[in-house]
Amino acid sequence: MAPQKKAAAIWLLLFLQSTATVFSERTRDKMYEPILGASCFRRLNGTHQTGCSSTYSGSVGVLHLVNVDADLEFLLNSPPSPPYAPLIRPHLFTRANLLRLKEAGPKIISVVLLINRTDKMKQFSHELNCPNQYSGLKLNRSMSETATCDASGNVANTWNRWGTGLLHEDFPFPIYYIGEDKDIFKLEDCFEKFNNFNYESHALRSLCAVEVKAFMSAAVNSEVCIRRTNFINNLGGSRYCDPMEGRNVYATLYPRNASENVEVNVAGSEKFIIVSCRLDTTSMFDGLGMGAMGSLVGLAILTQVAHMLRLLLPSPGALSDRQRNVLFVVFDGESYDYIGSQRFVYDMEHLAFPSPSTHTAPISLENIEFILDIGALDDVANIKLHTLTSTPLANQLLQQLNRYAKSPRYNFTVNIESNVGYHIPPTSAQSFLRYDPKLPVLILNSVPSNRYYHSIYDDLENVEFTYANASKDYTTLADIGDTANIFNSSALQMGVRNVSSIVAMTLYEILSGKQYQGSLVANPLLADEFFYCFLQSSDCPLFKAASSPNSPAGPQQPPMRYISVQGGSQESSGWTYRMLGYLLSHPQPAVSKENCTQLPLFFFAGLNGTGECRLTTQNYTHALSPAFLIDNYDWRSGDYSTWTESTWSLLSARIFLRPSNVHEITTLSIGIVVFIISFCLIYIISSRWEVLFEDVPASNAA
Amino acid sequence: MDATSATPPDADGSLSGATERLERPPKRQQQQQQQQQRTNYGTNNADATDGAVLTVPSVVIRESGSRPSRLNAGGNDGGHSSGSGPGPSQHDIEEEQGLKYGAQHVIKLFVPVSLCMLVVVATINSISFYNSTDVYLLYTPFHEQSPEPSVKFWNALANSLILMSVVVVMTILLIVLYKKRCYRVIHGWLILSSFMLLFIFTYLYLEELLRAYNIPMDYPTAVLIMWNFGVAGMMAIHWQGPLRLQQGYLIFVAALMALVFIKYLPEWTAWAVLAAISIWDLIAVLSPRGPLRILVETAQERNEQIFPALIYSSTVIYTYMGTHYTPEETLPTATATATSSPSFSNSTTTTRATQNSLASPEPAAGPSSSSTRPGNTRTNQQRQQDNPSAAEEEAAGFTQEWSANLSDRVARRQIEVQSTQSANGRSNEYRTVTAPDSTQQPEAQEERGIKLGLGDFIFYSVLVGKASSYGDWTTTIACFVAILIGLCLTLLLLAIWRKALPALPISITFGLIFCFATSAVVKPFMENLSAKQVFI
Amino acid sequence: MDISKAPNPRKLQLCRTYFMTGFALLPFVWAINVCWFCEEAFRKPPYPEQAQIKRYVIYSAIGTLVWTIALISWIIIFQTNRAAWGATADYMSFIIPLGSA
Amino acid sequence: MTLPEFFGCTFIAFGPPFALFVFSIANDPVRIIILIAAAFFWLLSLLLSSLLWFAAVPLRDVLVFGVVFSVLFQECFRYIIYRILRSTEQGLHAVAEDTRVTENKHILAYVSGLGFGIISAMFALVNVLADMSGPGTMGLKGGSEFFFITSAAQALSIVLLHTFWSIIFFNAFDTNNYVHIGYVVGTHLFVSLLTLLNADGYYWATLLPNYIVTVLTGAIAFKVAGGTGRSIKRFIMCR
Repeated sequence: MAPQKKAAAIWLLLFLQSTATVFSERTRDKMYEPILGASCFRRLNGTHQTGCSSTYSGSVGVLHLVNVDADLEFLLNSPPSPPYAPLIRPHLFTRANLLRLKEAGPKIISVVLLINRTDKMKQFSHELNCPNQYSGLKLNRSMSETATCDASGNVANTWNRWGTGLLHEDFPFPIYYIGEDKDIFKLEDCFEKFNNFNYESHALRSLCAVEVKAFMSAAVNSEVCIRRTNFINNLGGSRYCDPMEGRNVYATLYPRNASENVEVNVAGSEKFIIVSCRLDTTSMFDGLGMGAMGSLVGLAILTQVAHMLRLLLPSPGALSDRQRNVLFVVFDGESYDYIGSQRFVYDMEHLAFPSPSTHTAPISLENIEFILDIGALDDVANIKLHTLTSTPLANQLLQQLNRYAKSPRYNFTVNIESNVGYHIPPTSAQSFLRYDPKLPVLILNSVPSNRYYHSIYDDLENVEFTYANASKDYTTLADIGDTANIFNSSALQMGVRNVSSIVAMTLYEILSGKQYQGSLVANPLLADEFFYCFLQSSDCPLFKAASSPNSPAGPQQPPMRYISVQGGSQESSGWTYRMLGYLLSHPQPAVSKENCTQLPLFFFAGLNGTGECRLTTQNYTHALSPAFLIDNYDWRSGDYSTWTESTWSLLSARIFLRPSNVHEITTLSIGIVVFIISFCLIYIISSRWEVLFEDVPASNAA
Repeated sequence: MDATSATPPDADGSLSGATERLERPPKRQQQQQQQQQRTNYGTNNADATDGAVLTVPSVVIRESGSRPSRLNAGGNDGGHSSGSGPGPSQHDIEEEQGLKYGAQHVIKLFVPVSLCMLVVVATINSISFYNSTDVYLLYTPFHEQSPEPSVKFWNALANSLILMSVVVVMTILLIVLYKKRCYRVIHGWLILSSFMLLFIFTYLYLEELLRAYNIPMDYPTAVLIMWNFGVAGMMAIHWQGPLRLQQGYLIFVAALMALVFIKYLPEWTAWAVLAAISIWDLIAVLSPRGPLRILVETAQERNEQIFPALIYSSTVIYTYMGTHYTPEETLPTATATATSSPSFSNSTTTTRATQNSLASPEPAAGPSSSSTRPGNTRTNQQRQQDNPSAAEEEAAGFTQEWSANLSDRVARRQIEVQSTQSANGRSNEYRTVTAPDSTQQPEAQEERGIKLGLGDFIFYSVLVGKASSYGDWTTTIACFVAILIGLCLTLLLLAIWRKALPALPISITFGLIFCFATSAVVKPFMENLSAKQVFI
Repeated sequence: MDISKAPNPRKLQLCRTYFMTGFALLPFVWAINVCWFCEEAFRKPPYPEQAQIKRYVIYSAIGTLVWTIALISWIIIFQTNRAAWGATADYMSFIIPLGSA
Repeated sequence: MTLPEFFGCTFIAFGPPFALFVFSIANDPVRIIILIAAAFFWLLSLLLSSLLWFAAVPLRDVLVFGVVFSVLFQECFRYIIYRILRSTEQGLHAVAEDTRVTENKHILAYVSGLGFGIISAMFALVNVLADMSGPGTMGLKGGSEFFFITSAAQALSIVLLHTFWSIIFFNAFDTNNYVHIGYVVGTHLFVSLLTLLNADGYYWATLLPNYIVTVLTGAIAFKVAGGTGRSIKRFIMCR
């Protein structure tokens, strides 16, 4: 027994160690080379499908590097062996070119590859000239487009003058973005080696081709795909598309007192100042796009305002009116027809905000004192205060803002002007105004100067952010001069500091009824940490401090800020939730860690990682468009956002040599010929084999 | 011809001449034609005669060789068929005959087995649905989620133990029912199980097939197809239909079952179950107190003809004979034998009828009265030979759901061949039957059909399918060859021992060995070679 | 079973049963009937039941043909108009294709 | 999808063997069984050789080692088959449908050889074929686009060679003709080692000699099996 066992054990060991070492290469590994990148995918709204999809089995095209427009002409006019897959640089990725490729059709152009060669790139935005063109404020119900932006008129007056609107086009071919240099080299090298010579003989050669698999399940529009998804027509039902949904994050400056019978009484006398901004961004390609300038600056400012107010007004006691409170709301899915804010307004309208589970009285629109919406602050030095009509409130606010902005004491070099009228920016406020144009809504927005709005290039270069990594306490307010040595005055952090200080001071004045005299301003270090977390790595001090101790560190990538769908990564809303919670919460030294388990009490890691229990006020609301709640909603009405995202099985790309037809045909014909000949020959032989092997007995005489 | 093997054929040759003159000539010509169609080297005369002479004696060898032995056998041990030796010489001859039937029937089984495996492998490689286990059976509570191989191992072991215990329980239940003669229940379950396979699993299969190729289809069409397919299948399997159709349906059903196993059994559990099943098969069939053995013996005591439901057999002879002699009586017989029929519920009587129908021809048929008595014993023996399969069929009765299906597959897994005696019995009657015999010679071979339980089909296919699900074709081919060889050996043993044998152990053992060896050792070697285009 | 061995009345009975069964929306059974009894009906030397068998076989053949034509035309109609019919087509569908209208 | 390539290569490699199978094997059960048995024995030999290759970890990348030993193993198993078949000849004689199987011993040799050839060609080619059915062809990272067709041609030559070898081999042992035995083993080694050049893309340097060897071996096998120039003449004259 024993020796046998031993032998068996030895064999087993040998197998294990050697199977580990054995490297066996299938032929296909020599044929194919995977290419990493991000794919464009399909989104649908109530009437259209946008984005792109490959064919069911994957689209194959011959690589062709497009350096100048002439190359494109060549592909479109005289393709030697279509279909082709043009490698396009960003500066050629224009609406005109793409539409021409689209017209050429999948027979000529089967794949489009966008390579990350940003030299010569001046602007790159695929959003419409008028973002959320069909869901904004409308003068009267009849017109379908928003009154706040004129897409047909002068592009210079639109909110995204560089936008190509490609994000809202439907392409018959997949578009694949290759960011990594080594992958781009692979492609270019393959192109040079196999394709880029003797174009006449393309049809006769094996050419370097790319196969992109990005097949999208959904089609036509949200109505159809939602219907098909909900209709169980066989055993294994299949999902075609999912509605875009995320989570709005809100937090109050002061904890609201819990009231039991929430369903009956509206929060009668409570008055809320809503400070809002948007959480999400979007881009054409899956998992890319940070929306640094487009939406992150606003979020940074809101965060700092909240934090500063929390420090300046620690308790309601300091207020002129104790019933007042500030509600900070961060809306998700605003890039897609204001999903978050539409739902927020819808909930308020139906007294469903906050959700009964919070045991706090519902807030109706009557409780709102005014709404200060922080839009896209592309230029943090020149800000406009937008209002529909000039109201005393607006004037007063403007004057207060300007007082602090202009005050030599702080020398914030910020210029705030009023802008009254229908030309208001595409921000969350439009949802409120759309519900009731008379709502007291003020929008802080700057003249649009973002050339990369809603694109993969709206990143930290776009906002010229460099992480100072001062590793000092960022949770306190800073004195005016404090951080001058760390940041130069033009740095993003300083700009954010200025604006948020101004807003915070103004709100302080409004809330407390007395001017702000202190020398403390918002802390640019907080902005520094904030941007580092949201633009470079989730594994950052601020997020660490805002999460519970010894919770796993975030990934090295920045959080994805595309709204995505249910079950998608909602990390941005999650981080925002914790961060707001941390920055707005009140420490509870009395409470021990054990009792500090369920909300509103939360045990944060805190600045130095040694946990502390804090009383938090933040919460989520569901950011799912009401269109998906209302039964038999008219998808074409355009009342609410109807955006859905198609499902897909995999997104992948690989390059290989595509054999020429000639090669294939010759191989096949040779095979067939061999087959037939052998058949005939062997038939003849086997039918008359006795003749052939006549003297059989002789041979096996032995 | 060399001297050693010369003598017996000569002796037969003379005999054969006689018999030939009696009624062979038409058949012989027809035999020639067949040879011309089949083999292309039958043209010139020498060969033709050769072939014909060779075929006819091959009938007659049995006559001369085994009739006395049969008599003895009939006398000595009331037909306990286990080759109880008359003279050694005769024994040898019998063995040769056994081998001879083997040689033909091995192929008769290779084709369907290969077809079944082909269906499964093709499905596995084209429809990813059957490739991924996400839903689990009730009987495999451990899902092998943990990465730890040791944990997986224990999970697999536990799962397979549970499954096996279910199987055992069902089989014992089956014995009880069978002893209690609850044929109605048994048959009800039998119909139900095949109904499930033919409708529900086929529905699933169709759905996944269409989905895999993204082909739209409307419900009217789908329902019509399902309805037609299912009903035709029920008719062919449980009632009467063309033999080919029935066989095709049986193969398809087996393939479906195998696919279901592959789909719903966790990775390691599948392998464990394969091993366990083959061991269980060994025990159940061979051990003296093994349940299947008990079934067989009860069946023999009752002397019953039992229907081969859902068993793959190439034989239609009972039907033929029954119908030929006593049509009205043998309607049940026919159904009861060639295909399992509802009318089996009144089993005993019908089987009696069968007996009459089988025995009655003898006096009329036999060239000599001496052949009649043997004839009777023969038929009995033959019936006893059939019983194993019969018993297994009863097992089929139990299938309602998963376990049931499993159990009956397991219970039905057994090979069974008519002994030479019964074969001769038939060949004897043959002589008297002047049936329009365009297909008689093949028939003559088909009748002493080897029966292979669908369970064998299923588990062979599970093995090959599992192997192919790793995307390496060499492994698949290795498993395929190994299983076929195992089947060959089993049939060889069958021909030698003349007793019901379990078909799984050898094949599955070979299959498992080759599967793992190939995927672990041979695959890297071959891939290194074929990557460098080195041929060995 | 092997039909060529069955006695003639039995053949006739089988053939009739198959033919009758075919009326339960079972063209496939008719097709089987045709293939199965074709030989009996046309190639065999005549016997009394053959006439009827022949009739049944022919009728079954016609039935199969009609069914085939009907089914094919319906499939063509459905596939071509599926997109146009919208919701109705979806509710009629056993498999709705991915990624297309 | 280069299905054309796939089918082309499949036809090239497995067309002739398939024809052989259809016309000379398929209608005799005994031959089919022998064929599969031979395939099984080839598998055993492969298993042994790969075990050796596997166990000799340092020599893994030295393919020559593996090749040589696998060739030797194959020949050993060829011999084992020979012994088995010869010893079971009586049984076979009784079993056989038409006694030609046993009358003409070359049929046994031929069948088992074909079994060897088919299985080895399958093992060499089947995964390549499977990979071939994708959209691409060889040549992205080295390797010419003739990879597949040459592989198929090689496989075909291997099938034929194995068949011929077996005929020669069996007869050589019947007649104690050691030259022939040596020839078989030698050519087998030669061919297998020659294919090592394929890795560097010397396709013609390997294919041409291989086919020359194939034809040569075929001629020898033909002679051994009792064919003569006269018989060929008569064959062609169709008399």
